[in-house]
Amino acid sequence: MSIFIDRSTRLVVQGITGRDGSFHTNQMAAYGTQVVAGVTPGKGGQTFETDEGEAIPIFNTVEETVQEEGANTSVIYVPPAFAAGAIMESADAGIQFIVAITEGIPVIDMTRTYAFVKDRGARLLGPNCPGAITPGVGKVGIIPGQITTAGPVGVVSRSGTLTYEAVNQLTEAGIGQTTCVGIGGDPIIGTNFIDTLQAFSDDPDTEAVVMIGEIGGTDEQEAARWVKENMEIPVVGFIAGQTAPPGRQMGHAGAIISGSAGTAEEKMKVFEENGIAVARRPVDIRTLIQEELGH
Amino acid sequence: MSIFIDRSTRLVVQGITGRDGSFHTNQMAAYGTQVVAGVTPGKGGQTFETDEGEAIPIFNTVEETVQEEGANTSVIYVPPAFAAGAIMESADAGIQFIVAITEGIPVIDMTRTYAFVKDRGARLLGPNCPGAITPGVGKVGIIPGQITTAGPVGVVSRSGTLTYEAVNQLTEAGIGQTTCVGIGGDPIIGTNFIDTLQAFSDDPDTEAVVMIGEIGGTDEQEAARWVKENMEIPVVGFIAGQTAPPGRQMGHAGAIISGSAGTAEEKMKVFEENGIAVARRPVDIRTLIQEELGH
Amino acid sequence: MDIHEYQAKKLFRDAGIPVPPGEVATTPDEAEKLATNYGGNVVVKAQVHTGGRGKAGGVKLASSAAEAREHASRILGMSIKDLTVKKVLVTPVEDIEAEAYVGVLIDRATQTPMFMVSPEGGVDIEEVAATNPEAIRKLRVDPRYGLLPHQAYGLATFLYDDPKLVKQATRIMGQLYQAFTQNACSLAEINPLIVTPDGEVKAIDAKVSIDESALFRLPEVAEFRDLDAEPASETKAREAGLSFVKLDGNVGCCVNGAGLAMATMDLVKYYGGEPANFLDIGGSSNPDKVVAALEIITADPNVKAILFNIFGGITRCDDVANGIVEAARRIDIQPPIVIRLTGTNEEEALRILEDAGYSAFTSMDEVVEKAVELAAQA
Amino acid sequence: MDIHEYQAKKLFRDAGIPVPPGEVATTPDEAEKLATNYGGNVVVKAQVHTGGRGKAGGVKLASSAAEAREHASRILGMSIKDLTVKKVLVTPVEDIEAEAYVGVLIDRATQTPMFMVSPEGGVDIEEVAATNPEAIRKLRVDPRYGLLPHQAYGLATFLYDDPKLVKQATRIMGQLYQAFTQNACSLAEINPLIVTPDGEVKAIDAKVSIDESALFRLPEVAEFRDLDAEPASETKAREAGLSFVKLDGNVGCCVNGAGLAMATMDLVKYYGGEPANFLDIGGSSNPDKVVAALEIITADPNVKAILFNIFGGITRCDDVANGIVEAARRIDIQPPIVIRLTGTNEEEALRILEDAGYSAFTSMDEVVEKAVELAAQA
Repeated sequence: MSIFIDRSTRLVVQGITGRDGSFHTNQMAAYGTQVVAGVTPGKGGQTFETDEGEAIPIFNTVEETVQEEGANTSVIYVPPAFAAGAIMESADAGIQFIVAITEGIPVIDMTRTYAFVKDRGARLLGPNCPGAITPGVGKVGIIPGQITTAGPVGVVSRSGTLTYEAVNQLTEAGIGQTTCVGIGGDPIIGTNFIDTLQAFSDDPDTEAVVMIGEIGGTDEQEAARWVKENMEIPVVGFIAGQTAPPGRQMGHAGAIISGSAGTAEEKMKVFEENGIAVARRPVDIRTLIQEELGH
Repeated sequence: MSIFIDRSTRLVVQGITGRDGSFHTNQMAAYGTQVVAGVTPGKGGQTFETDEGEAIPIFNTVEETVQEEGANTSVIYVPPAFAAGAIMESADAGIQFIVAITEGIPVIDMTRTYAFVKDRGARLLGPNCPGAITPGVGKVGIIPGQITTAGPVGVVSRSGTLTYEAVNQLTEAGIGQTTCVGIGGDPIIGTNFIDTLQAFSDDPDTEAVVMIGEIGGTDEQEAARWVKENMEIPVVGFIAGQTAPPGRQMGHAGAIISGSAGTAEEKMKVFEENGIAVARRPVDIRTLIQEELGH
Repeated sequence: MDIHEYQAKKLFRDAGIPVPPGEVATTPDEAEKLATNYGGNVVVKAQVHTGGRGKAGGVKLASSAAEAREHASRILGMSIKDLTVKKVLVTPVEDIEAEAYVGVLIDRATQTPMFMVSPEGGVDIEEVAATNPEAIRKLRVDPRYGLLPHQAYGLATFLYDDPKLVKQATRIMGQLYQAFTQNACSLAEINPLIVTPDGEVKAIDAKVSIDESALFRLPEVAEFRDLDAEPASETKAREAGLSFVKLDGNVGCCVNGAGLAMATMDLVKYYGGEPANFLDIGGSSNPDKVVAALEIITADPNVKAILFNIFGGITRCDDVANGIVEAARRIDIQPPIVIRLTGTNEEEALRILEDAGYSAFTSMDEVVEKAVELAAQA
Repeated sequence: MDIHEYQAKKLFRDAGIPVPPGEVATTPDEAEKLATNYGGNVVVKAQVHTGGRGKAGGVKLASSAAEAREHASRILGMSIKDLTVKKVLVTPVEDIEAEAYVGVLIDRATQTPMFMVSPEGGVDIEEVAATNPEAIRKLRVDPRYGLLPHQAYGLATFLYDDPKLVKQATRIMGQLYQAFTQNACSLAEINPLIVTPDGEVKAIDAKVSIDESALFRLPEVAEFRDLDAEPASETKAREAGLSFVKLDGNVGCCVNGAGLAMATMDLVKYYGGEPANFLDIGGSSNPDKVVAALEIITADPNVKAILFNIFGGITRCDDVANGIVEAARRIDIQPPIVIRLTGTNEEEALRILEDAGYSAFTSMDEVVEKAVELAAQA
């Protein structure tokens, strides 16, 4: 089993003919994901041919991909000025799981967009996230497939490459993953830690979870309290940004310590208070997970 | 029994110190309605004294009346420029039944206001309506109490004085009412015919319903179809505006025949097709109800 | 409130919609001058608050300024559906490759603004709806979010295939929605939306109705009201705070409440008469309103009998009675007046009327029958 | 992006918020002239992107133009929290009866804009929150509806009892929310919002941060960026498309991905070193970006060792390797470079580096330990 992505996933790529969209369509298709359609307004009727010679039909609208190809999941690679609109288009068309890779969507736009997605009952992952991968089954987004392997550990993270680092170490240690989820580094995101932890809790195959947070906001703290109350499987945590100065944005729009709130120290403290083992270095994640799994 | 208004109704009057608000607060209180509070921004802390010497506390906000006086119903007499805001204030404060008497609220404002009320799970009656009265129990709005009497007939109408005419005739003929409801003459209203007919259907004491419609829109037609499908008690109908010319607004913002749609002829035809006895003159309403009730 | 095409075009231009130039003339001279400025090839269009101007001969092409002058002199002063043309719009001729229809209105069923678009423009959209409904696409706009980009795009693709046209039309959809909401329209229509031979999408006709209730906050739009375009009686009624619609019958009606007013008119017809008007004196009547109402009704020479039907709720019957007595003192009322009063302060009202020599009925049917009878006798 | 007080005040004025006049001076002469125009009684305020200006001596009252000149000459050029003051705002003194706080920010927990207001203004709101939390009222705004009238009124009544003040403050709440959303602010703050002796409510200090992601559609706001107010290295980084924050350590860091960059800095600290910077070269790196990154890092004389930590996903390791080699050819890099590369095109990258005489690590811990050791030896 897995979360968010399984064999029933039928993916439409919004922005399939763009630079990033076409590159990652190839990657996702090569990994075995069912990429059933692409959308680029004005290019409807054309075809996207993958490196492996697969022909993916292109439509003008997401609605058509739902009707014609049964798409139920979308991934968004369109530029920031159009990405909020693309998310709403997917939600409006009945897409159930929407993954927004695009970085740099204005936060004020996301406040309305997030409300819209909720109104439509869809799940949004991101924006500004690497997406999710269920090893051996499919990937939606940009997480490199070769660093993952199937197994019992769920991974959820606000980061991109730091997630790869952690996942790669798990894989090198022979510990596979059910699903790896990057929830994104923006202040407003569609799926947060608790949503993802809930999904892992409900997944019978996930035996432990790695949660990778960073400075800024209170999501990790709330998630930690939620873990203590609700989760029966062990969680290992890591927080990036101990050396980040307050008031400065560290890359991610959400990675900023406001006043005294959202420091790494505070988050690690709350983790420990709620029974989450804290890794001091990325390499310690793997050791702690090995301990939790009794390897 | 009754609909919308019963002995648990605790009413707050928005705009209690205005000309209409103060006049009708007196009327409603004299009728026996529990008027527990008034709202006039800036006059919080003052008291409204009724003609009969009852002291009604005034607050700045509806929220305070809910907290301090347990208000659960509101009636709005504020000027049109502020009335949409007053409706949203009530809904936001947790008021369950909101009656907007005010005429002349811009329709485009009502589109958002109606969505807000729905989001908050409240019921709005009106705007531009005379309100509702449960004879002998309480009244919210401006329907004259002396023309009503308790009994088995529900009355629902888009009109004001035409409703009084019909109710008065029923009362004169010795036929009492469970509740009389004026849903209002605007194009966008919070409670329509079907909503009210549903409530009458669910009320064990209502044995027949009078439905008074007018030109414009398709509410009566949809209601008629709904009646045929869903209602077990008899419905008598009347439509005003057989002599209205197309394209001209007849007083009510909603009373306008657009193109060939919304004529009185069309509505009466659909009434008859769906088993609703149609009164040609107001005076026939009473005769038809008498027949239906087997008097 | 209906506004003229040239006024609607101003609102559209302000919203950014591409609308060709055009100016209004009230004389043939002015029309000729404008046509000269536009190079002679112009359209002269009657500015009246009704559709069907073309069929009525109110829209004419001219290929020279002199011809424009001729058209203007024929159109100015002509009568279209009882409305006298006082202004013409002079606008350069556009070459047309395709005509579409785009409209926004308030959909009463879903309580939201609704787009209707059709690639079959330049004709009556109700006809398209009746004969070829698949040629119309409807879209309800959630007022909490407004018109979303993919919705605007979806509408545009229903009109055009060429991505360049789609792009222009997508932008126009958004601009039209803005114009609709900001100006509190009950209807905003572009018919036709054209494509020119060089691939430009433009609005060449515009029809807009404004929600009167919002005029208090739209002072510039409120100034669009054209008093020439409505009967003087309706202007006077509006200024007195009355709802009034002039009709062609001979029984003048003065009622409180719109529903009761319509029911009263219907009853006039039921008893074989014809109402001369719809008139609602409104809720909180005062004697002055009644005086104004009587002035308006008696100004219509067709009126042979005047019928009052008052159900007092907020309206106090004694106010109405005082108004009638006051009006009789101030103006010379020729037609007979019959009065039905019931409800709030009914006894006081009957006393006032009796003192002034009027008798009053308490049943609606009685008073209407009487009024019809009196009008027939006159 | 932080903007200056005088710029924030412009946005507030544009939204209709009452803000007293004020102009910016860059020299004591200009300040004196402005003070003369304002009648001598003025405040001279340092324009820097930080709080605590008052405590640092950056805000001074003057009772004459000459005194204003003196203050300006002392404030201009002073350093507040490492930022050099290049501009002062000169604004007339306002008499103050009461000071309140009004702010809007994005609440991450509810994903909505949130108001925070307090009748205790003119002080640090975080202090009020810590010492007297009941003095703060928070209100989340549903972005689908915006700030509703009763919500604005509710906030205003939390600040004032007098209905006249409440009325003004209610309007200001709405205007502030407009300014917040239209300018895509992440923070918009009036502190203090004052009441004057004659009962006027005015904003006399303004603090605004803009969401950088929205600058593409806010050209006028984008021009507010003050390059003088940030280190030259950060300007250069931004222009090269890099995320860069200068710090005080001696280990230069060049990483792909913000989370990994932070984790790398933390690991530098873990092994006893101090990072000289945060630097994320972003997802789709190209060799030019790497060159720019190395130029920025090597411009910092504190840097004693340079550490690359690249986990190739979208980022191709060979692009990074080529960038390093290219940079070494173009610029004189003194500090030793240690490199960790893994992921996409790793083998190709290692070959390129080897050819150029570099050796590379594959473990993050190894490379960080090595960099810390080299920096300590330098």
